[in-house]
Amino acid sequence: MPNASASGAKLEVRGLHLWRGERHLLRNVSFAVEPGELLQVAGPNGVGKTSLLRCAAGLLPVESGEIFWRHQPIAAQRDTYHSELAYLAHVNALKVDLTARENLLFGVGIRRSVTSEEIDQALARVEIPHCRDLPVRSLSAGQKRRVAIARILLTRPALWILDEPITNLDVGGIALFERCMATHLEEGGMILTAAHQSLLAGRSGVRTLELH
Amino acid sequence: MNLSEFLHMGGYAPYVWSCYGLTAIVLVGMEWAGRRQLQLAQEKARRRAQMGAQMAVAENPS
Amino acid sequence: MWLWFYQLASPPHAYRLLGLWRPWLLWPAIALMVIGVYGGLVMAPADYQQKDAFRIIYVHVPSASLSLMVYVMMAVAAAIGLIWRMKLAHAVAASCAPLGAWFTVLALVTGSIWGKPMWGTWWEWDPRLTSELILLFLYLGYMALRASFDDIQRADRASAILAIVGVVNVPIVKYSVEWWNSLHQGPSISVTSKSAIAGSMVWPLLVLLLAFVLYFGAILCNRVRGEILLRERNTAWLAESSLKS
Amino acid sequence: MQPGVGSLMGLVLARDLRLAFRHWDQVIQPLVFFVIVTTLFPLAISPSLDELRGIAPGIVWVAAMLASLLALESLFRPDVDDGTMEQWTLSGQPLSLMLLAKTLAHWLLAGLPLVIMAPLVGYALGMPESAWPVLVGSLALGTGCLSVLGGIGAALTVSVRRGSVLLALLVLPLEMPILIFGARAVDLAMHGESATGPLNLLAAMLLLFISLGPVAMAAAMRISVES
Repeated sequence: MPNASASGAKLEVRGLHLWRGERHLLRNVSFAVEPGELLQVAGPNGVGKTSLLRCAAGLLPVESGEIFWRHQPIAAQRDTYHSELAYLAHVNALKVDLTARENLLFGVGIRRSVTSEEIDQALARVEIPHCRDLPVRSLSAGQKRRVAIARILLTRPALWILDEPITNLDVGGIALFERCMATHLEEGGMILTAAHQSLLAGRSGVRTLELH
Repeated sequence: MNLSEFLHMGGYAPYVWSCYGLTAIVLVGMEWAGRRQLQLAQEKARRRAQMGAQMAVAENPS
Repeated sequence: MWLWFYQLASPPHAYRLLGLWRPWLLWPAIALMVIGVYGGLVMAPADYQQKDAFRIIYVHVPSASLSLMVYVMMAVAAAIGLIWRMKLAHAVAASCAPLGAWFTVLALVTGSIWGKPMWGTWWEWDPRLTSELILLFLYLGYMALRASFDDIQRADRASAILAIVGVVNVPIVKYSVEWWNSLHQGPSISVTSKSAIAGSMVWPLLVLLLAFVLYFGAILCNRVRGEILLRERNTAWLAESSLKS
Repeated sequence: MQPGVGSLMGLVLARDLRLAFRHWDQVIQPLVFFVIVTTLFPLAISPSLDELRGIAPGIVWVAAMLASLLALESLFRPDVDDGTMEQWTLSGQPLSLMLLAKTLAHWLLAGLPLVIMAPLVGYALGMPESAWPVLVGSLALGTGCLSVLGGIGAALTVSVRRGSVLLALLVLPLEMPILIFGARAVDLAMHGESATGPLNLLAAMLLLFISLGPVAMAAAMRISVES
């Protein structure tokens, strides 16, 4: 149960500007994500969706503008902010030489102690229990994406920042992931995502931010 | 201390004058390079400012 | 004091200030240089051992001291830039590197030219020359790392870390080279045993050292102004500010 | 309930050792490189042990430095390329300690084998057995320093194209004092003199680098992981 509903968990970005070389990539971007809300960043390729997400996650330093978590700038509380956040990038961040179980054991273990049963449950929930002891190298792209999603489920963070989360997922995978996102929102979690297809369309608390 | 003795430097003329000559060259070179680098930066900055101005006009021509 | 510190951080203000200070550094530096060179070449008596060859000290020692001073200044500016996120400090660190490298090259070449009459060879693994050579490698490494990043902000922060790690290692390098050299042939006669120099020999050295520092300051003003412009997004203020160098 | 510092570093160490044992061939490459480099010198200089004996410490130490430099390539690059390092920087855990544990694992795999192999190589270069303890001691401390200093360089250059040449340019000048003290210690031991001086200095430098190095490594890694 993510402790998002605790004291005013909220992600807020105000007046974010970012340049890439000479190009003024992000111009005065502002938004807020409250518990139970999903904000989808939309826009053509190269408009800066990934950069916006990386700034929100505190990976990319911001030249001007502020980012607040629980009403405090993230720069002042980087580690506590990161411990309540999970970031899913284009790459799955898995070691291909380790098995799915080992990847989850080490990947989640550095953030919170996790037992083998929890790993099995998570793998079952993303419908790839049979991949438990297979080296990730032998898994398909969709299966690797599911292991990455299992890692997010296991760390149980309050805020999910997902960059193109459903790439390589088949129809069943997309439906499954939308169910996971829905339960996360119901439990008071927050999601900031960048994707081309609209996710959880029509659900309450789902908003879109158009970048141009 | 006439000129030729001075230039002779007690027999070490080549060493002394090559050092002083080299130092002069490097010091003047530093000044010239610094000045040129500033001019290049100024031109680049001015061009960027004009480009910015044009884009601003293009975006809200009111 | 803090107002001044923050005022300096605003680029147009810093840009203008550096432009104003520059003449006050450049002309005194040139005047002192003329006096120092005259003192060193004409007024100072010849050294009883090295005769006139010792006059090379008046250019070798200032550039050697500058090469080290500039590296330390670069590391301090880098640390300030990293800790307080001040672009101006990173601009100063970026401007210091090439100047410091040139002073190191100057110290190395004048040192080895000086070695020929004194030691009979162009290159001698003398502790001072060896640590000067390693210092040059540190400068080249710093500039190479800075050049390998496209984004200026990342280049600033990455090279700042290297400058800080480097400055921590400079005393270690100096001590280990001294220790390494002293084992082989005993403590060699120091090239500039200050105590042995008569008064009239010392003042030109101090004058030239000050001249070099001021001259370095003058060139630094120009380079930092250039670096400020490279880091500034909106340089509209550049148009109306008077563009005299 | 976040894992404590000890279990965090233990996890990182266990992961890296497990990964390494799955690729045993890659682990012994620095060791093979070390032996090959030391065999170059007799071919280049002369087969007679008397001539080689004089420069044996230098040969072993330069070869160890180059081998550790070569091994640095595999320290951070795989993790940065597959995105694992990005997850570490976002874990909310002290990155400097995780990178220190990773450097320790790297030392166990690339540094320790050199230390164990060194007496054999020294013997082949005419080094007397009496110098072996100091050789092993100085290399143990020295390769530790080389790993940490090299780790800082690797963290700075991991995201740079053609970073490996730059890495050598950054790291070798900083490692020269280690070479001076290390080779000197073995040289003194070969002449029967006590080498405690340089060995203590090497130990002091190791402590300095282990305490300050990881902070610089973490700061450098956060910059490299940005883009």
